[in-house]
Amino acid sequence: MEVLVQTLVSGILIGGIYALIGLGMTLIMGVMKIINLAHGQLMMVAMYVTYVLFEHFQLDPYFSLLIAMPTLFVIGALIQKYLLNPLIKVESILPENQVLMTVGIGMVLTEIVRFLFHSDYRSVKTPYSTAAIYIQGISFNVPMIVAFGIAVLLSAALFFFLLKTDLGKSVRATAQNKDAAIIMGINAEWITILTYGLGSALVAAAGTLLLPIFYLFPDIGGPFTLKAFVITMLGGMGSTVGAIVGGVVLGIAESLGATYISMALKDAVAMVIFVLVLIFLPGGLKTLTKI
Amino acid sequence: MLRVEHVDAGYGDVQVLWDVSFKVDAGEFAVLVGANGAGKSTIMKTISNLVQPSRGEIWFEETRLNGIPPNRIIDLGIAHVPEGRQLFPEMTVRENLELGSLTARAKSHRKQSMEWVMELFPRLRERQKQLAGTLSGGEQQMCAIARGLMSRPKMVLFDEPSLGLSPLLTQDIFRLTHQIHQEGLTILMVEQNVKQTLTICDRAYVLTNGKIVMEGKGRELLENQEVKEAFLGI
Amino acid sequence: MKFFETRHLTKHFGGLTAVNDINFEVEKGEIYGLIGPNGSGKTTLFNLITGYHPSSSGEILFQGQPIHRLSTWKICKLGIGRTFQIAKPLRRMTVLENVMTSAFNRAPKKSEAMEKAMEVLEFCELASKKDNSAKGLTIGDRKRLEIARALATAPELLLLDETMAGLTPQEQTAGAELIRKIRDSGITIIIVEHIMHVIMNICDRLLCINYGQEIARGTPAEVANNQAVIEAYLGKE
Amino acid sequence: EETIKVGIILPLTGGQAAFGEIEKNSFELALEEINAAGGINGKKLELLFEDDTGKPEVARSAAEKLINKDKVVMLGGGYGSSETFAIAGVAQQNRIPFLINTGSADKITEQKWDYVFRLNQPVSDYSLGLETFLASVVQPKTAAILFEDSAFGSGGAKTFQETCDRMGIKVVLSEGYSKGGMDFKPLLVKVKEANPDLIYMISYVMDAALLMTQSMELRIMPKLFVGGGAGFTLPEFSKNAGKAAEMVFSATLWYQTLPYPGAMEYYEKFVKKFGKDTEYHGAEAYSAAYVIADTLKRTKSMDPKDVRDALAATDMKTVFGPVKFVTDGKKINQNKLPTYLVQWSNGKLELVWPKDVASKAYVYPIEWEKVWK
Amino acid sequence: MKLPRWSTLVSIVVLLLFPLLVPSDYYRHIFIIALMWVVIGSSWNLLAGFTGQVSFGHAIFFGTGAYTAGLCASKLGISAWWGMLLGGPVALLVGCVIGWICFRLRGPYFALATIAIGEIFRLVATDWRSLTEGMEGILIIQTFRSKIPYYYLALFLAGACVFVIDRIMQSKWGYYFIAIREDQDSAEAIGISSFRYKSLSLMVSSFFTGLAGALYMNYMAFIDPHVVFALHDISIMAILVGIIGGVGTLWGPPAGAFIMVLLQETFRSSFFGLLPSWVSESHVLVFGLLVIFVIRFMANGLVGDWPKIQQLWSRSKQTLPANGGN
Ligand SMILES: Nc1ncnc2c1ncn2[C@@H]1O[C@H](COP(=O)(O)OP(=O)(O)OP(=O)(O)O)[C@@H](O)[C@H]1O
Ligand SMILES: Nc1ncnc2c1ncn2[C@@H]1O[C@H](COP(=O)(O)OP(=O)(O)OP(=O)(O)O)[C@@H](O)[C@H]1O
Ligand SMILES: CC(C)C[C@H](N)C(=O)O
Ligand SMILES: [Mg+2]
Ligand SMILES: [Mg+2]
Repeated sequence: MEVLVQTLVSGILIGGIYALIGLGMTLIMGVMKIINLAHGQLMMVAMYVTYVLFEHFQLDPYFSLLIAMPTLFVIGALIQKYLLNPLIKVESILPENQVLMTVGIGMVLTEIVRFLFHSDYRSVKTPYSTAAIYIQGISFNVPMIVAFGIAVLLSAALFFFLLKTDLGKSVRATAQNKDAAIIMGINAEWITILTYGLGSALVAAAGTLLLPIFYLFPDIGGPFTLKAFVITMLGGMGSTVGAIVGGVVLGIAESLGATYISMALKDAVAMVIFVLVLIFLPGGLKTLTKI
Repeated sequence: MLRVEHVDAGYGDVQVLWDVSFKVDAGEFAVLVGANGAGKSTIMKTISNLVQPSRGEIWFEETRLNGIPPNRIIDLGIAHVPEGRQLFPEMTVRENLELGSLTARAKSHRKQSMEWVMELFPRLRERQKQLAGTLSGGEQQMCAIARGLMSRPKMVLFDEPSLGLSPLLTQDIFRLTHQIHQEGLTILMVEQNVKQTLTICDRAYVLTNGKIVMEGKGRELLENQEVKEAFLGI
Repeated sequence: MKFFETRHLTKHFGGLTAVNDINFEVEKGEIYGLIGPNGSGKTTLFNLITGYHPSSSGEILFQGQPIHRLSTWKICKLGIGRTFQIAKPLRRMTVLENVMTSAFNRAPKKSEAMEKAMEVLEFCELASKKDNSAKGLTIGDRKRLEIARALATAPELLLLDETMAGLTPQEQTAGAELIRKIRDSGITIIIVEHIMHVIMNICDRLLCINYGQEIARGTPAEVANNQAVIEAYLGKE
Repeated sequence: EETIKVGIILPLTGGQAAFGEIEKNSFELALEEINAAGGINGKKLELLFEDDTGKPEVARSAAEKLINKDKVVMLGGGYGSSETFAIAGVAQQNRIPFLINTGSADKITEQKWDYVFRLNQPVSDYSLGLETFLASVVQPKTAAILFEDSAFGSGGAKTFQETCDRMGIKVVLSEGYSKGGMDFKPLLVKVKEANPDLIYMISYVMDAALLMTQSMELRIMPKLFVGGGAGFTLPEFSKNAGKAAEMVFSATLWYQTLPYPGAMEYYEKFVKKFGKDTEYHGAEAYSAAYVIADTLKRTKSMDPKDVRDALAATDMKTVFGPVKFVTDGKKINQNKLPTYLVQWSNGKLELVWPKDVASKAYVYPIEWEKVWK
Repeated sequence: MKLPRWSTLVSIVVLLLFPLLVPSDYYRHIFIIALMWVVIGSSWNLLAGFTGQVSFGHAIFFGTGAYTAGLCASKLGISAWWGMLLGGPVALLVGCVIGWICFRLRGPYFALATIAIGEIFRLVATDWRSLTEGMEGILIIQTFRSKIPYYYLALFLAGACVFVIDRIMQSKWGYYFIAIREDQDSAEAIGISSFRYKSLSLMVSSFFTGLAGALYMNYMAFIDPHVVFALHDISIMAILVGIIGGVGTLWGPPAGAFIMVLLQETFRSSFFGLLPSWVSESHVLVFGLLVIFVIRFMANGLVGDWPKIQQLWSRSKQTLPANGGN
C-alpha cells in the first residue's frame, strides 16, 4: 500500500514539472503548429542561466525565474523571427522543414553551451534541495511541491491570459485562423514571435525550478523534448489545462511503470502511451474534457 | 473613396488579376460580379493587402495602400468580411466580436459597438456564449458581418456574404447589408446572387478572368444581354 | 440491374445531416445533372459515392455491386472517376506526369500509360501543355487537367464537381462540348454545376437537392420550372 | 626536430566529455613532465588527441586516422567500453599496440588480441575489495542491486550478482535504469519494501547523487549503501548529495592516499594546475602516459612489433599501482590490480579497506537517523 | 533533378577505383561509412522525399538489421554475414508492422509516432538483456583484415540501393509515391491505395536500411542499442543527409551522405590537424550551423536547389542586374 501511495505521490509531483515543460510546448505546438525539437534545449539554456546566476551572483533559483524567463523569451523570439518565420514563405518539398530547423537550433544551442561551460555536470545546491514533508511515512519533496504550485499558477496565468486579455485572444485567433486574424488587425507574425517567446519563457520556468533538485550538462535537453511532446499530445494541443493534466498523467504513468514494470522501461511506457494517444485519441485528453 | 488603379495580382506564379481599375465613392454600394474563380475574392484580398499587387496602385481616401502591412488596413477604416466567414471556430461569438475591435479607435467604443451589432443581429445576443464553429451557416455569416462592423469601419468589403445560405437567410443578409448601407457605410460587395445584388446596388463591375469587362449602374447591367447570358443563365 | 443507383443514402456530420435519404439512379450513357444551392450536399454526395466519407446509412450500387463499404481507390478501380471541386493536381509533376499517374490505373506498363495519357491529353486539348508544371496552370487549364486526370483512369462513370466554375462563357461552351464528347465515348457522367445554361443544355436528367434532400427531379425543363427549385435555387424570376 | 607520435582517443565532446577532459589533462600533465625529463631517449614524445565523441564508429575513424595518416607508433586512451572496443579492433587489425586505460568491459581483453593491453581493472574486478569487507565485517543476508543499463552498469551488476551467489547473499532485487533519470523514487520504494541489508548501486555521478538524496528522503535504511565505483567516488557526488553522501561506501580502483609512489603528488599537481579535482580516471590516464613513455624508451625500434613486445614486457610502478601485463583466465595482456573500498566521511572520501592501506577506520554499523539529521 | 550521364559515369568509375588509387585505410574507412550513409539516406529519401512520409525513426530499421546480423552470431552461432541476407527481410517485416500502426497518421503526427517507436525500440533493446546483451552489446570478430572487401560490399549495396530506387521512381510505383506525397486524397481518387503504396515504399526503405545495419554490424564488429537505435546519430542524421543533399531527388542523399560524413570528419579532426583543436571541439556546432544555413537558404538541399545555386553563381560572375523574380 505504501509502495502504491508513494509511487502515486511522486508521480503527481513530478507531473508538476512535466506540466511546466508541456505548457510551453502546448503554446508552441498549439499555436504555431511547430514541432519544436529544440524545446528541451531551450530549457537547458535556461538552466545554465539560472546556474550562472547562482554560482556567480548567489541568486536563489526561485528569484532567477525573473531573469531566466525574460532571457529565454528574447532568445525564443529571435529564433522565431530570424529562423522559423522566414521558412513559412519558402516553398520546399517537405513541409517538415521547420521541424528540421529546430533540430539544427537544438544542436547549435547545445554546442554553444558546451563551448562555454564544457560538458561538466553542474548543479545548484540549495538548503531546500532535499527538504521533504512526511505525512504518515509518505514523503513529499518540498521543491517539487513548489514547482507544482508554480506550474498551477503559471498555467492559471496563461489560461487567464489566453482567455481574458485581447492579446491572448489574438494569440488564439492567430492559431485558429491566421488570415482572419490579420484582417482583424492582428500582426500575425509578431504574434508568432511572441508565442514562441512565451513558450520558451515557460520552459525556462520548468528548467529553473528543476535545477535545485536535478543537475545539468549540455546534453540534458533531448529527453525533455520528447517528454514535452508526450505531455502536449496527451493533454491536447493548445490546452493549458491539458498541459497540467497531461503532465500529471505522464508522471503517474511513468511512476507506476517504473514501480510495477521496470525502471529501465519507464520511458518506454511513456512512449507507448504517446503512440496510443496519437492513434486512438488524436486530440488528446482535451477531446474528453473540452478545455 | 477607394480607387484601384491598373492592378495586377496573383498567387505565386499564377497571375489572377489583369490590369484591374475601378473606384467606389463614399457612401456608395458597389458590387463586383463574376464567375467562380474570376478573381473577385482576390480583388478583396488585394485591397486588404493580403495579396500584394505586382503592379498598380490602390488608394483609400488619401492613403496609398500599397506596402501597408495587411494588419494595418483595418486601422484606416476598411473592414473585410472574408469569403467563407473565416470565424475563429473555437472561440465564442462574443470573443469573435471582441477581436473585431482591436484597433485603438474601436477598442474605446467596444461596449457601444457590441450593443450596436447586437441590436442589428438579435440572434447573436442569444448565442453570444456559443462557440462560433458550432453556429449554423446563417448565424456564422451574421457573426462575420458583425465582427467586421465592430471595427467601426468607414467601408466594408463583403465577400459573398450569402454563400451557402438558404434563400431565406440570403434575404436576411441582403436586408442587413442594405440597412448598414443606409446607416452611412460605404460597401463593396462580391456576390454570386447576381440578380438580387444588381437590384440593390448603386454601381456594379463585371469581372471575367481577372479583368473588368463591364461597369455600370446595377439596374442597367441587369438589362444587359451579355450579363443575362453569363450570369443568369437566360 | 441499374447502372448506378443510391438507396436511402444519408450522411450526418455531427448534428448536421448533409445528405438525407437520397435515392436516384443513373442510366448507362447519360449525363445526369446534380444541382442545388451551396452547401446543399452535392460534394458530400460525391464524397460518399467515391468512399471519401463513409455513409451513415443507405446503399450505393454500381453495376449492381454495393460499393458503399469500399475504400476510395477500390471504387476508382471499379470504374468511377471523379474531379474535385477545388482542383487537386499533383503540383510538382508536369501535366503529362499527372495524367500518366492516373493512366497507370489501367495500364501498368509505363509505355502504355504514356500512350493512354497522351491520348487523354489530346482529347482534352491539353497536349500542348504536357511539359508544364501543374502548379503553374491557369484556372481553365487546371480544370481541364482535373478532368483529364479523372478520364485517364478509364472510368465508366465520371463524377464532375463544378469543373466549369471560373471559366469564361466561351470556355464554358467548350467545356460543355468536351463533356458531351466524353459521354459520346461511352462514359456515363454525373455533373454538379452552378452554371445553368450548361446544365440545361447538356444534361439528360436532373436531380435538385437542398439541405441534403431531394426537392425535384426530371428533365431539365421540368426541374427548371419546378416551384421549389425556383424558390430554393434558381430564384424568382 | 623529430618527435615520437602516440595517438590518444578520448571522448572530448558528447555526454562523457567531462571524464575525457580529466583524462586529457592528466595525459598532458604527464607529457610535460616526461618531455621536461628528456623525452624518449632525447626525442620528444608527442600525443595526438582525437575525439571519439562517445560513438564507436567515430572512435574507429579516429583510430584509422591516427594509424594510417599520422603514423603513430602506438595508441592510448579508450574511455567508453564500446569505443574502446572499436579502437581495439582497428589496432589489432593494423598490428599497432593499444594501451587501454579506462574502457572496462571484460570482453575487450578476452579476444586473444595480442596488440591490445589494458592497464585498468575490468569491471568484474570492481567489487573485489568490497567482497572481503562484506565477508569479514558485514555478513549481509540480502542485497539489492541498482545499476544503470550501460555496458559498465549491467556488466558490473552481473558480476556482483555472481559475487552474492557465491557468498550466499540473497539478491532480493536487481534492476537497471536508464541514465539521466529524474525521479528514482518508484524504484526506491520497491527497494524500501524489499528491505535489503545492502544496497549496491552502479551509477554515474549525477544519478548516484540523486539515488542517495532520494533514498534519504524516503528514509531507506539498510545496513550499508555501497557504490560500484564510477559516480560514487567523484567529488561532485558529495557536493550534490550533501549529507546524503555521508557514510556511503564505494568500491574504487584507486585513491590518492594509496601507498603508490607519486599518487598524492599527482593528485596535488593536478589540482594545482587545473583548479579541479581528479580521481581514478585521471590517475589511469596519467599512469598510462608513463607506461607509454617507458615502453618507447625500452623498445628496440619504433617498429610496431618491437613496441608491442616492449609494452608486453612492461613491469613498472605507476601512481595507479604496479603495471605488469598477465594472462588472467580468459583475459590476456591484462594488468592485475586490487580494488578498494572508500567511505564518505564529513564530505571527504576516505580509504577504509583493506585495513592495511586505510586512511581512516571505517564507520560501521551506521545510524542513519543520526547521519541524516 | 537528373545529373548528366557523364558525371554519373565519372562518379561510378571514381568510386570503383578509389580503394585501389588511395592506399590509406583511413580514407577507405571514411568512404565505407559514407557509402553506408548513402544507403540509409537514399532509403529514407524514398519514404520521406518521394513518398512524403517523413520518418524520424529510421534507426529502427538500421538497428533491426544490425541486430539481426549480430544475433545470428551471438545467439545462433552462425556467421554475422547471414545478416546480409536476413537483415533486410527482418527490417522489412518490422517496417510492415510499423507502417500498419503509423500510416493512419498524417504529416507531423506520423513523424512524432516514428520518433516514439524508435525510442521504444532503443529502450527495449537496452532492457531485454537476455536477447540483446543490453548495453554490453554484441561483439564479433571482423572477417577481413583488409578494408577492400568491405569497401566493395558497401559500394555494391549503395549502388544497388540507388539503382533500385531509380528503377522504382521510373516505374508506376514512383509515380504513385509522388502522387501520395503531393496529395493523398487526390491519389486515392485515381485508384491509388495510399496505404498499400506507402507500405511498399516503407518496405523497400526499411529493407535497404536493414541491410545497411547488417553491413555496419559486420564491418564495425560491435553494436549496442544506443549506437544502432540512436535517435540523433541515426534517425536524425538520416534526415540531415537527405535534407542537405536534397529530398525528393535521386542524387541528393548520396551527395548529402558524402558531404556530411566528410565534413564531419574534417571538422572532427580540425581539418586533419591543420587548425587548432578548438575547431574539433566545436565540430558539432559547425554542423548545426550548416543545417540551419541549408534549411534557411537552400530549402531543397544542394542537389534540389542546384539550378538556383548555379544561377546565383553565374549571376555573380556576370554581374547581371538583379532580377526580382525567383
Ligand atoms: N491561395 C491561392 N493560391 C493560389 N491560387 C489561388 C489562391 N486563391 C485563389 N487562387 C486562384 O485564383 C483564382 C481567382 O480566385 P478568387 O478566389 O479570387 O476567385 P473568386 O472570383 O472570388 O471566385 P469564387 O466565386 O469562387 O469565390 C482562382 O483560379 C483560384 O484558383
Ligand atoms: N467534413 C465535413 N465535416 C462537417 N461538415 C461538413 C463536412 N463536409 C461538408 N460538410 C457540411 O455539409 C454540408 C454540405 O456540404 P457540400 O460540400 O456537400 O455542399 P455542396 O452542395 O457541394 O455545396 P457547393 O455548391 O458550395 O459546393 C455543408 O453544410 C458543409 O458545411
Ligand atoms: C563504460 C565506461 C565508460 C566505464 C568506465 N570504465 C568507468 O569506470 O567509469
Ligand atoms: Mg471568392
Ligand atoms: Mg460542392
